Amino acid sequence: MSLIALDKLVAGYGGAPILNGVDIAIEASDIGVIVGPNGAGKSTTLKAIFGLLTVTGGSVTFAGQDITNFEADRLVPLGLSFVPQEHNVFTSMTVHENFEMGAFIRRDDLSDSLDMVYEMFPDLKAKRRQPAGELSGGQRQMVAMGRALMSRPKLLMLDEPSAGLSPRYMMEIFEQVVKINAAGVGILMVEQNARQALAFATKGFVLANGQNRFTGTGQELLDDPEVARSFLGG
Amino acid sequence: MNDFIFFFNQAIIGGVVLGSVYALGAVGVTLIFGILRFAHFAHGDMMTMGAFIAFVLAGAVAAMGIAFPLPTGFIVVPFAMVIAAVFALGIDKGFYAPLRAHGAKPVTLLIASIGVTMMIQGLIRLIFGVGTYSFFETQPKKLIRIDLPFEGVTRPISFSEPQLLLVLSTIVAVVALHYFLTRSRLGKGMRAMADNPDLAKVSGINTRLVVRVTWVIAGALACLAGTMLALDVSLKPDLAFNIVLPIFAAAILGGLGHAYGAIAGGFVLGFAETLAVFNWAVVLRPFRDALPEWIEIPNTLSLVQSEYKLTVAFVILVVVLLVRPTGIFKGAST
Amino acid sequence: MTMRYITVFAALVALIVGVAMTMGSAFTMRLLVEASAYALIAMGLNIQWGFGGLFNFGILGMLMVGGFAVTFVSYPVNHAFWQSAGPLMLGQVVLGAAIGAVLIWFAHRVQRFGVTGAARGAVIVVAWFIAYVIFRSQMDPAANYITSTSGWVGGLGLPVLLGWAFGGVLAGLIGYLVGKVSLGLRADYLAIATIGIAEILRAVIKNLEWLTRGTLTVSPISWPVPNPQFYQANGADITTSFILARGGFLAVVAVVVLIALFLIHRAYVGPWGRMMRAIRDNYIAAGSMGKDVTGRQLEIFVFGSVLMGIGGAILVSFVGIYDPSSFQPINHTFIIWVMLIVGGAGNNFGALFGGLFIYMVWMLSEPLAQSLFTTLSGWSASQGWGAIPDIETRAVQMRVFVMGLIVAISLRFAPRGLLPEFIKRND
Amino acid sequence: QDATIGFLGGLTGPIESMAPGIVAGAQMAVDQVNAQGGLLDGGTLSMITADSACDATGGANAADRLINSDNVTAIVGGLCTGETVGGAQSAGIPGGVVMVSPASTAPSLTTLDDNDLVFRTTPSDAFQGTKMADLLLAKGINDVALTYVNNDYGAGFANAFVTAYEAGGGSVMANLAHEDLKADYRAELGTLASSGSMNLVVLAYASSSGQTLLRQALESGNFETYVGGDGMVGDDLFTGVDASALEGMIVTRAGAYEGQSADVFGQLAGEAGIDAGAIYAPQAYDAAFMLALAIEKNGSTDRAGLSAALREISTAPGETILPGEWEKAKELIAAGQDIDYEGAGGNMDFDEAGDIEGVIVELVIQDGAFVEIGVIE
Amino acid sequence: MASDTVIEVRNVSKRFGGLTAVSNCSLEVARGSITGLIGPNGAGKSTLFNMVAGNFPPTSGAIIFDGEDITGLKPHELFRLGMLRTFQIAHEFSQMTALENLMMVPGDQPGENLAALWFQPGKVAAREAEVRRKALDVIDFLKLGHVRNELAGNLSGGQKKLLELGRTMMVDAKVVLLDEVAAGVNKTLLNDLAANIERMNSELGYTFFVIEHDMDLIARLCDPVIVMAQGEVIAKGTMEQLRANPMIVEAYFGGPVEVAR
Ligand SMILES: Nc1ncnc2c1ncn2[C@@H]1O[C@H](COP(=O)(O)OP(=O)(O)OP(=O)(O)O)[C@@H](O)[C@H]1O
Ligand SMILES: Nc1ncnc2c1ncn2[C@@H]1O[C@H](COP(=O)(O)OP(=O)(O)OP(=O)(O)O)[C@@H](O)[C@H]1O
Ligand SMILES: [Mg+2]
Ligand SMILES: [Mg+2]
Repeated sequence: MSLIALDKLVAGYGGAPILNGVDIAIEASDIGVIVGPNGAGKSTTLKAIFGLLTVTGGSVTFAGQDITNFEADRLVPLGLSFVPQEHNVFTSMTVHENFEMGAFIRRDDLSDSLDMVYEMFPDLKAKRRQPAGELSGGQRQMVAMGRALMSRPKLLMLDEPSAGLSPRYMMEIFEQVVKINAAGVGILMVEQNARQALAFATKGFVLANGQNRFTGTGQELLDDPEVARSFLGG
Repeated sequence: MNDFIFFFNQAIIGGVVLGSVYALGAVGVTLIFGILRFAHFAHGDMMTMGAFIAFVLAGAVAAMGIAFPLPTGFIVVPFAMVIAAVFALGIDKGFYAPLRAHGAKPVTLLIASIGVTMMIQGLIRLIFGVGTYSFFETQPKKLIRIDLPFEGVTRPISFSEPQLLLVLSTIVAVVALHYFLTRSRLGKGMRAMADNPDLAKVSGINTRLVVRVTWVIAGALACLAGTMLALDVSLKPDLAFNIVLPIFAAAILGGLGHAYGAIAGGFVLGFAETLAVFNWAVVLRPFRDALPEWIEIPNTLSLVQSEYKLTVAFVILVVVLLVRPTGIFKGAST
Repeated sequence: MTMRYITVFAALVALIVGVAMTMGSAFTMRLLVEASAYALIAMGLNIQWGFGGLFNFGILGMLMVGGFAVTFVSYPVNHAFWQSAGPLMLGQVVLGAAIGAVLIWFAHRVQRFGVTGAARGAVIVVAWFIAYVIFRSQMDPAANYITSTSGWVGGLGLPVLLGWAFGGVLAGLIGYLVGKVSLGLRADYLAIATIGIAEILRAVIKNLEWLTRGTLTVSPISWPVPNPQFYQANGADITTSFILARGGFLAVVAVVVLIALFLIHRAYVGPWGRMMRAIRDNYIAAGSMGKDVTGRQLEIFVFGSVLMGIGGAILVSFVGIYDPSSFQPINHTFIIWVMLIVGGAGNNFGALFGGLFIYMVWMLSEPLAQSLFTTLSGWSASQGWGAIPDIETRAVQMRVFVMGLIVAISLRFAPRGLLPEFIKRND
Repeated sequence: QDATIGFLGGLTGPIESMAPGIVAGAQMAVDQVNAQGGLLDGGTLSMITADSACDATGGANAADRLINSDNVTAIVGGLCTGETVGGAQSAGIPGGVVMVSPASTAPSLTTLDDNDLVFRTTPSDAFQGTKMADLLLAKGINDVALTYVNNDYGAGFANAFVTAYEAGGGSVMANLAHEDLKADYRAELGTLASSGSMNLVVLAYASSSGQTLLRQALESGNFETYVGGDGMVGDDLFTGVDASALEGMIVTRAGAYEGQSADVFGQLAGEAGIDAGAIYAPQAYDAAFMLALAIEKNGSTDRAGLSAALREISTAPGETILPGEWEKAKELIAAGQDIDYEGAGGNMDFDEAGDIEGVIVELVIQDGAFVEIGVIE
Repeated sequence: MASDTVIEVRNVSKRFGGLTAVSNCSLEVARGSITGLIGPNGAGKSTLFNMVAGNFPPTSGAIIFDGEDITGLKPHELFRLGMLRTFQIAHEFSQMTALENLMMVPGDQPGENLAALWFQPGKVAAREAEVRRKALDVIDFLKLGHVRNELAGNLSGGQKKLLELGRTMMVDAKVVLLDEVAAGVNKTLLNDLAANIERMNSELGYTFFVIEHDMDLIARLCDPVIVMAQGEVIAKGTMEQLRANPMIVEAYFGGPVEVAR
C-alpha cells in the first residue's frame, strides 16, 4: 500500500479540466519528482491533492485512506505538508511567525523543530523578526520550505523548491530533501531544475498537457533521449 | 485656577471621553478589517443593536427589582455581548458568507454591509420606534465631582460614572484584543488567514472557524461599544450611525488591523475636535493683569468656529494620512 | 452575455411601464429625470472605481459643488450686493489669500536659504498659520458685511445649461485638487481621505452663508426647458403640463447621458481603457511598463468628477432648490456605490442600469413598505391583536429595510453585479 | 364624493420622533370629519402620508408623489421648512395645490413666491424669536449663551432672537450653530460656557441635539438657567436627564392659545386618546380641519379655488367654528353662510403671505413636566 | 556622448531601516553586452535592479544611464529613455488576458490619449492592429498561444515568468534588466529563450543586464559576469575566471551541483 496514490485524477479550475487522468504513486521511502513543460499541470496536480481545487474524477488515497476533495486544513493533521509554487509565505508576518503557522496543528514544544530549520537556513536567523514580505526571492523560498517542515509531515510536497535559490542553496535543499526522506518522510516534488532533481529521485514522472508522459526511476528518465530532448533541455 | 479646571474638564476629560467612544467603536472596525479585509459599514448599527439588547436586558433586570451599585446597563453588558455575538454570526451566515464563497471583492462586501446596515436600522425602528431611551430612568446617573483642596478653587473636576466606565472598558478591550491577536495561537491564525487564506488552510488553519471567531468578537465589541456610548449619552435608533464616519476615520487613522491604532486614531480625533473649538481665552484670562494694557483678550478665541469642528478632525485625518499613508501604526490595506 | 443585457434592460423597461401605470406618468417622468442624473453620476464613479480602482467615497462633495455651480450661474443677479461694498471687500479677501499663498510658497522653499529639516517644517507651519490669520482677518468682516447688508452674493443670471457645464468644470477642478492631495493613498485610506474632504466641503458650503445662503436654501432655480407653469399659461391642464415640461427636461438629460455613455465606452474598450485596467491591476508593473501612474489616475479622477458635477447640477436645477443640508453621505455617496456595485462595476451599461434601477427602487421603497406594513397592521388588527402603533411613521421607516434587503439579495445572487465587467477576449 | 389630502413631513430623519404626534393630530381631524357625516354629501375624507426626511429634495419627491400619483386635493405639511419649500417649488405651486404647514416656522416661507398656495398654521420664528427675547428681558436675564441647530429652523429663529434681544439691550455672549444628530456636544458647550454667561438658550429639537445638549450641559454644571424654543417641547427632553435639574427651565412655543377653542381641542384630544400637548399637534389638527372645511366650501375636490375657500372659512366675518364642530360648519356652508374657524393653535387669520399672527406661550418645567404659564404679551 | 557604458552605478547604497541591502556599490554595464549579475540569496541584486529601474531611489549614490543622471527618476520616465525590466516575483496584470498583458506595453499608442481615441478612430485602429500582430508573434514564440485569452492571473507560475519576459519583447529598448526569468521556466523552452536573447543582442543591439542563479544559462549568455555578496560587488570577469576563483566557488557555487544518494 503506497503512501500516496493518485488514480486517474481529473481536476480543473471550473472550466475544462486541466488534469485528465493523472496516475502517481509514492512510497514513504520514495522521492518522487514531477517534471514537464510550463502549464503541463504539475502544480495543479499538487493543488488537487491538497484540496485547493475540486477533483472531478479519479481518486487520491493517502496511507490507504481516501482523501479525495478533503479540505486542506483536514489534510495537515493526517501528515501531509505542502509548499505552493507562488504566494507561499505570509508576507505580513515575521519569519518566525511563518514558522509558527507551519506548526499550527502542533501543541507541543516547537523549539527543536525551529532550531532544525534555522540550522538549515542560517541566513534566516538574522531575519526572524522581519516580515517575510521584505525578504529576497530566495529567502522567501527558504521560509516557505521551513514553514512546511514545521508540521513534521509524513508526506512532504514541494512545488519547485529550488526556484530562485543560488546553486549552493539548491544543493543544500536537495541534500536536506534526501536527509528528510531518509528519516522516513515521503517526498513528492515538482522541479524545473530537472537534471539535478532526477539524479536523486527514486521515482520520476513526466507530465504534459495534464497527462502522464513517462514514468520511471529518475535515472531511467535521465537516460531516455526523448525525455531529455523535449523536457530536460537536451 | 478655576479656569484651568474648566480647561481640564472641557478639553482633557472631553477629549478623553470622545476619544474613547471613537476608539471603542474603531477597535471592532479594525478587527474585522484586519481579519476579513473589508470595511464593515454595518458596525455602527451593530453597536446600536447591541445597545438595545443591553437596554432590554437591563429593563428585565430592573423589573425584577434587583439594584446594583453600578449602572444596571453596565452589569448586563456581558450577557448582551453574548447575544450580540450570536446576531453577528447570523448576519455573517446570511449575507457575507455567501459572498465570500463567490470570492467577492472587498468592496462588494462593503456594499453588502451597507445593505445590512439599512436592514438593522429599519428593524430597530420598527421594534423600538423612533423615540429616545435612557438607561437611567430607574436609577440616577452618578455625577462625580472632585473638589480640589486649594483655596479660591470653586470649580470641581467633574465627569460622570458612565464616562469613567467607558474609558476603562475601552482600554481593557483594546489591550485584550491586541494580546489576543499578537500572542494567542488562534489570534495568529486569524492574522495568517487575513494574509493569505489558501496558505492558511495549507498550514492546517480552519478558516471557517477563524471567521466565526472573528464575528463573535466583533459582535461582542460592537455591543460593548454601543452600550457604553448609550450609557454616556442616550439610546436612540440613530445612536451610532451618526458617528460611524469618525469611527472609521479613527480606525484608518490608527492603521487598519492594529488594535492600538484604534486608540491612537480615536484619541487624535477626539482631542482634535475638542481642542480646535476650545475657547483659549479662558486660559488666558488669569494673566489678564500680567498682560500689557493694549492687549485685550477677546471674548471667544478658538481656532475655528464650532461649525467646523468635524472639519478639523477630518483635516487632521487627511494631513496625517499624507505623512503616514497607512495610518499611525502601519496598517493593512486591501 | 448579450442575452443577459436584453433581459436586464427589458426588465427595467417593464418596471418603468409598471410604475407609469400605477403611479401616473407625471411622477414617473420625475423619477426618470432624477434616475438618469444618478445614472450619470454612477457612470462617473464607474470611471473612477470600475476603470481606475480609485476608492472615491467623496461623491457627495462633487454633487454639492455641481449644485452650487448651477445655482451660482443661473440664479438672478443680486443687485443689492453688487451696489454694496461687498465686491470690493471680496477683492481684498482675494488679495489677502494671495499674500498668504506667496508666504507659503516661500516657506516651502526656505531650504534655498539654508533652512532645513525641523526648522523648515516649523517655518512652513508658521507660514500657514500667518496666512490663515491674514485670510480670516479679511474674510470674516467681508462675510459679516455681505450677510448683513445684502444677504448673499446672489447669482450671475446666466443660462442654466451653462450652469451644468460650469458644474462639471468646477467639480473637475476640485477633483484635480483632491486627487493631487490624496491619490498617493491606497484603497481604504483613499476612501476615508475622500470622505474627509467631502465632509469638509459640506461643512464649508453649508456655513458660507454669504456665498451659498447656507442652510437658508436658494430657490427657485430655473430650468433649461419650459417649466409646467409655461405650458399651463398656454392652456395645458396641469398633468399634461407636468408631462410636457418634464418630458422636455428628460430629453435634455437623456442626450447628456447618451453622449457621456458613448464617449466613456469608446474610451473603455480602447487602449486607454486597457492601460487604466493595467494600472488598476498592478500599478507597480504598470509604472515599469511606462505608464505614468499618478498622472493617469489624476486624469481618471477628474474625468469621473466632471460627470458627477454635471449630475449634481442637473439634480439641483430639476428640483429647483439648493439646500446644502439635504446632502447626506448615505443618499449622495453610499447609494451611488450601491448603484455601481449592484449594476456591475467596470461595466458602463452596468453603471447606467444600476443608476436607473436602484434610484427607482429607492424612491418606490417607501410606498412599497407603506402598503406592505399597513396591510400587515390591518391584518393584525383584524386578528384582534390591535394595529401596530404609529403605523404610518413606522411603515415609512421600513423603507430603508426594504432597500437594504434588495441590495443584499441582488448581491447575493449577482456578486459581481447584474451586468458584470466582462474580459475582452481579443479576437 | 370622497376626498384625499396628503400629509407631507419628515417621518424619518432629524425630527422623526416629533412626527408621530403631528400625524396623529392631523389624523384626528380627518377622523372627526368622517365621524360627523363626512364631507361633500357623504363622501369620506382620507389622508395619505409621504415621507420627506426633513430635506428639500425629499420634500420635492414626496410632494410630487402625493400630487401626481395619489392625486390629493391638498396637502398638510411639510414640517421642516426645507421640505415645504422643496415640495412647493417642484410640485405644489406648478400643480396648483394648497399646502398648509403646521410646523415650518422659518421666515423664508413668508417671502416664498407661491401665488397664494402655501400657508402655515404656526407663527414664523421671526415672531417667536422676538417674543422669546421680550420674555427673557422681562425676566431680567440680560446675557445669554445661544446655540442653535444648523438648519433653516434654527438659523432663522436665532437671527430673529438675537436681533430683538440685542435691540432690547440684552447681550448675546456666545452665538454658535451646532450640527444636528451628534452624540456629543461637550466641545460646543465648552465654548458656550467659556463665554461667561450662565444662561443657556438652546434652539434645537428635543428629539435630537436639543436633548443631548441639555443633558451634557447639566452634567457639566456650567450653567444656571436654561431656555428653549418650541423644538425643545417634548417628553424626549426628560429621557436620561434627572428632571429635577431641569426645574425652572423656560420654554416658549407656538401656543395652543388660550380661549375656549384651545380647551375644546384639549378635551377632544383627550377623548381621542392623543396627547394635546404634543408639539405641533394642534397646528396639524387645524391644518387638516381647515382644509376639510375649505374643500367643503369649495364644493368639490378640485384644487382650483381651494386657497380662496381656505381664506374664506378661516377669517372673519362669519359664524365662529371651534375645533370638532364639523357638523355645524357643514350645515352653515350648505346654507351658504360665512364661517370663521378659530383653531386650537390660534384664531387662524392668515395674512396675505399665508402666515398667522398666532400666539407664543411661555412654559416652565415643574417637577418633570411642561407647565404652561400663559401667553407672552 | 556615446560612451560604451550604458549603465553606470556610482557608489550606490540602499538601507532598509537598520539593514544595508546594498552598500556603496559601483559597477558598469557596457553597451551591447549581456552582463550577468550573480550572488548568494539576499546579496542585494534585486534591490540594485529596483534602484536602477527607478522603483525606489537609492539612499545614497548616483545612477547614470546613457550619460545622464537618472537617480530618483520614476520608472515610467526610464521606460521612455529605453530601459525595461522584469520582476523576480511575477507582476502580471492578473485581471487582463495574456494578450492584453503584452498589448498594453508599447508606449507610443495614440489610443492612450482620450482626444485621439475619440476623434481619430482611424489612426487608433491602425496602430492597434499593429500592436496586436506584434503581441501575437511574441505570444506564439513563448508557446503561450493556447492560453492567450486566459486571464494572466490564471496562468501557471512559469507561464507568468514567460509573460514577464514577453513584455520586454514588445518594444525596442536600449537596455533590458532581467531578474531571474529562468527560474521556473522549463529548460527546453529556456534554450529557445536564450537563443532569442542572443539574437536580440546581436541583431537588434539590445543590452541585457541579467540576474540569474542558473549557471549554465549565465555561462552561455553572459560576458562579463559581476558577483555581489552582502550588498557589495566582490568580483567581475568571465564565467571561467570566476569558476577559477575559490572564494566565489565557496561563497556561491558550493562544489559540483550533484547530489548523490
Ligand atoms: N523592502 C525591504 N525591507 C527590508 N529589507 C529588505 C527589503 N527588500 C529586501 N530586503 C533585504 O535586502 C537584502 C537584499 O535583498 P535582494 O532582494 O536584493 O536580494 P537578492 O540578491 O535579489 O536575493 P535573491 O537572489 O534571493 O533574489 C535581503 O537581505 C532582504 O532581506
Ligand atoms: N487558477 C486557475 N484558473 C484557471 N486555469 C488555471 C489556473 N491555474 C492554472 N491554470 C491553467 O492550468 C494549466 C496548468 O497549470 P499549472 O500551474 O499546473 O502548470 P505547471 O505544470 O505548474 O506549470 P509551471 O511549471 O509553469 O508551474 C495552465 O495552462 C494554466 O493556464
Ligand atoms: Mg507550477
Ligand atoms: Mg532577487
